[in-house]
Amino acid sequence: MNSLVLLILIIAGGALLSYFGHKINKILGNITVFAVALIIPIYWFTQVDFTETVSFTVSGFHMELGYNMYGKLFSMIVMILSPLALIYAIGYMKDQKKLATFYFSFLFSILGMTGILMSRDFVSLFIFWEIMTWSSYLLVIFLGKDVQKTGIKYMVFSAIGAYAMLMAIVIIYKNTGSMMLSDYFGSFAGFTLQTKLLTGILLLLGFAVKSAVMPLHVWAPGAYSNTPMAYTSVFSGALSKMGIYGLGFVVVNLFAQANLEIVGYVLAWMGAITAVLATFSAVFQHDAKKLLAYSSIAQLGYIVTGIGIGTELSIMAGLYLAVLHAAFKGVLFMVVGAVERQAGTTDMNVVSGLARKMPFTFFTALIAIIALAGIPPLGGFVGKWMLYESLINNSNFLMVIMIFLSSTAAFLYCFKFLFGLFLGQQEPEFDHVKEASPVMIIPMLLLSVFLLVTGAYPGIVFKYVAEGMTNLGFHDVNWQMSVLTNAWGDSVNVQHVYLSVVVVFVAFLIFITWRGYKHSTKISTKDISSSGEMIKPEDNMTYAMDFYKPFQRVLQPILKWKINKYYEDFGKGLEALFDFMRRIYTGNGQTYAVYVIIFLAILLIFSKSIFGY
Amino acid sequence: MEGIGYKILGAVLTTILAFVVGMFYGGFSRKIIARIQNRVGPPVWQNFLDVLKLLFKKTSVRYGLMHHFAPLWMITMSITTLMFVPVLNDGLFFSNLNFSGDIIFLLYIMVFGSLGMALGAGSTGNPNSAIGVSRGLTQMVGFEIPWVMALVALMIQYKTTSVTGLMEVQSQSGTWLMFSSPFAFIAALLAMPGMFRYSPFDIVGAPAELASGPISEFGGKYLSTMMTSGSIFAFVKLTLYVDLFMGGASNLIVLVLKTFTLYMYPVLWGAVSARFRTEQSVRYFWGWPTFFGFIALIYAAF
Amino acid sequence: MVITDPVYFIALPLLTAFLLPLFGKIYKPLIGIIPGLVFAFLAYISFDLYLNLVPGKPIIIQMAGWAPPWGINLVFSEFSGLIVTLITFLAFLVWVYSYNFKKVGFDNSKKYFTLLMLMVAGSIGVVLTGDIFNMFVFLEITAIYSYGLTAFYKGRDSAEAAFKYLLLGSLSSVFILLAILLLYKQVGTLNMADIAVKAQSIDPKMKSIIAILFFVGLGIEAEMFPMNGWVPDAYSQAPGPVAASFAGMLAKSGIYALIRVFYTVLEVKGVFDLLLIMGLLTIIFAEFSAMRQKHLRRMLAYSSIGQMGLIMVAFSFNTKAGIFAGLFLMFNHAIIKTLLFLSSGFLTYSTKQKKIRDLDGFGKIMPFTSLMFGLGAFAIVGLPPFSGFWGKLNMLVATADSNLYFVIALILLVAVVEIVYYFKVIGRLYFRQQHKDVEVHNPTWNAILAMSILAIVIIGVGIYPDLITDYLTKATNELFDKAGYIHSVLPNLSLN
Amino acid sequence: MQEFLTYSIYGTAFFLMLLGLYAVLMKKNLVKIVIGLTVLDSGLNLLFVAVGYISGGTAPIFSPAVVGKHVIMTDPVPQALVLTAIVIGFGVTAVALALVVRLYRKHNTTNIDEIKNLKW
Repeated sequence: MNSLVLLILIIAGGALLSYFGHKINKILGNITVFAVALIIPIYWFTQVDFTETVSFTVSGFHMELGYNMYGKLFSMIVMILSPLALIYAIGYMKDQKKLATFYFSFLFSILGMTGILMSRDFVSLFIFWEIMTWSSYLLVIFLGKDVQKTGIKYMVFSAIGAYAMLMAIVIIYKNTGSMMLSDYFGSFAGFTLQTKLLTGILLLLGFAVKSAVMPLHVWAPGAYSNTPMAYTSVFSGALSKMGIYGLGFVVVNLFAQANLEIVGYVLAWMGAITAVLATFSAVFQHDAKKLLAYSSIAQLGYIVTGIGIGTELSIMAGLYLAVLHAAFKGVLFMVVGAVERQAGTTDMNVVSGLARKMPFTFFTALIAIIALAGIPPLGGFVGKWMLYESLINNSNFLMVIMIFLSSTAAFLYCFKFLFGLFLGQQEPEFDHVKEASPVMIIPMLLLSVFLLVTGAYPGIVFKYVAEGMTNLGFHDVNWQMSVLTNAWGDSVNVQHVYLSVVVVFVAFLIFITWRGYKHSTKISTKDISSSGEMIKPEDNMTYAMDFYKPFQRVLQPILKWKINKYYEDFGKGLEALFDFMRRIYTGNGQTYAVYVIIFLAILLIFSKSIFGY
Repeated sequence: MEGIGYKILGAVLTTILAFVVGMFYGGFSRKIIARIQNRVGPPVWQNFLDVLKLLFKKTSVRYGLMHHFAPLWMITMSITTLMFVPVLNDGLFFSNLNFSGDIIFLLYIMVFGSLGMALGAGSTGNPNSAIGVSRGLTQMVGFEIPWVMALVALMIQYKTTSVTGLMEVQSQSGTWLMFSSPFAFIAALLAMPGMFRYSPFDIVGAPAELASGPISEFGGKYLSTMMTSGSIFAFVKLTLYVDLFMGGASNLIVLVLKTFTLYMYPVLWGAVSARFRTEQSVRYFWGWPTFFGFIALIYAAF
Repeated sequence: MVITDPVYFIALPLLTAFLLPLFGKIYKPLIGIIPGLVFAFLAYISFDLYLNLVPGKPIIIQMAGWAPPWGINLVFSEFSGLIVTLITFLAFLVWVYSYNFKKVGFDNSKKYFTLLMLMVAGSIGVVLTGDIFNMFVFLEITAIYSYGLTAFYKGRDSAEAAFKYLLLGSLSSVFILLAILLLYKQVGTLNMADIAVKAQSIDPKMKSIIAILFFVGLGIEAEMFPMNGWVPDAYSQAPGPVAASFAGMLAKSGIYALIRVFYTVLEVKGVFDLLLIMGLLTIIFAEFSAMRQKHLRRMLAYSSIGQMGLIMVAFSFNTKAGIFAGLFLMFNHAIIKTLLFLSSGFLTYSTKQKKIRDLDGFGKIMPFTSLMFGLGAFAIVGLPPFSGFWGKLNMLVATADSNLYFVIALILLVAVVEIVYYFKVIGRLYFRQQHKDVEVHNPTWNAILAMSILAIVIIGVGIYPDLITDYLTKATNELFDKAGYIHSVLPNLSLN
Repeated sequence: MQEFLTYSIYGTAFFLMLLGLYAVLMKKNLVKIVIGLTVLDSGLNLLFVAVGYISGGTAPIFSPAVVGKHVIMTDPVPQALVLTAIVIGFGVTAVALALVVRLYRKHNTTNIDEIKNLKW
């Protein structure tokens, strides 16, 4: 049997098995989920033949499944992150109900993503896209928080995106007579400008919704923060990348080939604006989940910018960041989940000082945050560097400044995240908090190790990125294991950086620990220099509320402008319109009869213009 | 090529040089400010004494691993940055690793230490530290913008992103970049006091009301390491400015002269100005300095 | 061949319907069993006939021995046969569902089954007949029994709904009759094929008036805007399975009549443009009204109107692709709406006010019914891998084929609205805290069976749509081939 | 004379239809609306018969009196149709009146404007 079909069947079967397993009994269900989480990636890495294709004709549409290297790159994200998140979920969701639905939807969204990445035609792409959408919708509203608002918002935006894509698909089908992606790419140059723009931009719209580009991002904060965190790490880490995947081939394979780089350029600008505004929003969140949600949007903004610019280095940066973002955002959402589970809240105004209670969680969070902030020597820096260099090489100086503003401001929320949850004074009400269970810690640690390794050897990611880029038309992508080079020949050797940092760090670690650490006593966080004031243990002296008030004052004019509100007003306006429109059904039977007669009269009067006589 | 031992020796020597020069600059600044304020002031080697005294004091308390690591992060950052900044023009002896990094890298590595210190400060549970950190990071967002604009302008104008590349440009044309790209220089110069956190941008430490802010819970070896790191970092920043805008230096004496001249600018400005509130300083940085940064960018791009 | 004669489709239910009270006198449970046997038999013969149908050779039955164009004839072709098969299949499922309805407080099954069988007979008659007046008669039969079924429950506002329906239905019958009268005056025949042949000679002015009268009259039956005021009331007040059969049979026979008249009988230029516009208006008004409904059934009813509008739009392209898409949509609508109405019957049965608001957390207390409703909702909004998706895809492809890009955009925008209101219900069913003191009425085993069959069809067609596409293609060809229809009904006619 | 008769029948039919329509659309009383419907039906039936009538024709019955002779007959089909239509109209009227009775019991009024429990 074809290995691709088998893969789909394995995931679907896994979903059903987990569903029924959990219907029967929790332990059986968890064992099933664990087994499925192991089998899927093992099968993918060892058995799947990436050269294989399978095609069939359904309802007159020719459909074909088969990997290309570009899809394989994204599949790797899915296949590594999702099983880890599944394993994490076993610990995280232990006390939840309706687990059968949870794992069923979870695995179906994996199925959707897997399918998208191996689709070679639009019909199967769309089918899997929609499967992914509804399964993730079920997870967004899973906890029952804010169902009507967040859930509907997510679904509406997803639907708008998906339907834009569907519209593009049928127009493409009309113009090419084929549903194959390759036929579309091949005949794109022959289209009229109007068709080019119409199909391309509609496709872009569809993908942009999932990657939360600025005016279409409003679903993301709520959806990311209301979903069970075990899934959010996949949601933000892998599912949003499906949008990036699509944007990549539309911008590069279509518009750049057809000398319409302007579209990519506009997209890049939207990405940059997204990055800046989302970062500003993230800085002022006091719920760690919301903070990460906005941060995800901002990070996706970088990636979109990288893809949009469309040079070799920038696409490499975008794809590399996509991989890295999956890793560090995966960890961070898991961290928040662990905190939520152990401490009961993720409100950074309330919780504080958990670092002493949850050291492993804190360690992984620290690694992930350093990667997210793009600080050397961890892997995040590599992506940032390539992005900046590609922008500078292209002389997109305004965009550089915007990205830079965004990533500098990102330090603010990065620190706030760590400080809010893990540092500050340790309060008595959180004394009971314990470290999360190993099932949750191990996936986080594994991903952190990946982040540490990419700091010195980003080449392990470059290898797959470069492979993937062959499908975008960049054949001899120049990459080295640990030396980054830009278009002007300037380079950074990250291995040297790593070396320098480690050597100095270790040297001074010995220096400072020697005859110091052992003799000093570890004291409580309540024991601080307070200029003579006595601090009682129950006094919470942590400075958390309005952490960046001064910055907020500076940004007042920008923050006033809330796009969400416009959408909500628009929605309310529409609802009022609908309410008005349905008043034509007055409830009076006679009125309906009058409608009929009026309609008849109108038709008779205008029969000449309708029927010609 | 020289052996690895030679490299290590160079690195150690560079570090010692940076430490000594930075310490003396600190001493001089204290002395100068004191004279301006009509005080006698401490001797110029006072900083050495402080560091040594602290070094031999017994560290008695710690708040946990993050607290322990914070000074390490700072010094790691300072020295690593130093390794990647060319100290002298021909750069045979003090070259260290400066061909392995470029300006974007330097911008980022410079933040590394601040984050480390911020985390260390946060882990103490002292509200003053947290307040200081929050102010410091906010202010950083302020001054980074004109500073980055200036650097991006240089990079775009001369089509190179490495410090050595820019230095080569200067040595070939014989003109310092502060004259050939004046707007970038102005923007960078206006952003500079923020980087040094001298008055009017000293609200981060604010010794009077925040008990020195982030470092208020550090003592003994920790504080001595932090001070060392601060001196080295001051030297690194000055050297970077000199490398970028003033043609670098061909020998140590020229280097000291140039850096000291440059150093006097934030010190003297600080001596005569009152403190800005955080949002005021951010607004200041996003005002004129950013405006000059823009002009520099436009100048560079067209 | 004797046993599988299409005459049974009409004769058998009519006969048994009137005999049902007698059966009841003999042995009470027979009232429940006999209709089931009849429907099962009809479903069997329709499947049998349809599967053995020779392409291009429809089965034509001459009533009372008069050959067309003089006598009344029944035409079981690929198109009408498909609809009949669908109707009998659904009728059987509705019976399965409502067989045991009594157990949850549904008395008077005698009346119910009598009316239901007569309505089914009428719907089948509309589809099968080849005579335009006969079609009118069957439409009226269907309508009268639908009034009765609408007014079935005494406690609710069902009489009001039925009266509105009756008012509009009577107007519809007047217009159709007037149109038939004028047509007869012009061509002197009532046989559809014969009219089709002779219609070319009609004065175009008169022809357009006839077309308008047909359009309005049949438009009321086919739930066209602005003449569909009766629909939400009737659907929401009728018993659950009746609403299901309205959506599955009544609306289907209405749209069938509309299509047959304008595709085969009367060829009028411009009517398809009108149909397109009215179809779009129907969709827009219906879906927008559905958005703000508080009652589940009314919401479903409006959604049903919207689907009918979509079907009208599909047929208005007058292309093969359009017809194919329209048929697919008809199939989907019949299957999925039936499932939705059937499941909503039990959902609302447990609530007092029948409001959507009352359904919070029902996913937990009525897991199967909620699951079925959710599945139906997923399918009707066109999410893969359910059958609704393929209908929508084919529909859009057909639209693009006709170069109507703005129609695509409009349909998709309205589909977003559709998603919103369906998903609001799903959100309430599954992810809300349930209200206290809810009286749960779990579905009986036969209802579960009926819904499961529908669900299996939905998923089966969704995963492998080629299960039905062959038949739909055949039906498309039949409908599109007007000359073929005329030729097979009037074999002796020389077309010149 | 003959033409006048024909036209007067047509005229009466249309008048009846319009009258019925007026009642259906304008009268508020349910019973009057039902009466309007029947009047409308009657007008239509009359029209039907009038259309089928051929001036000077005899009744379309094959009796010994007409067999084999050249006799003009009126068209039998409309008459058959009218019979059917009348039956249907009767049925509908019966149902309508039954509904009116139920509505009156429930709402205590026969004013259609006041029977609007189901709307929007």
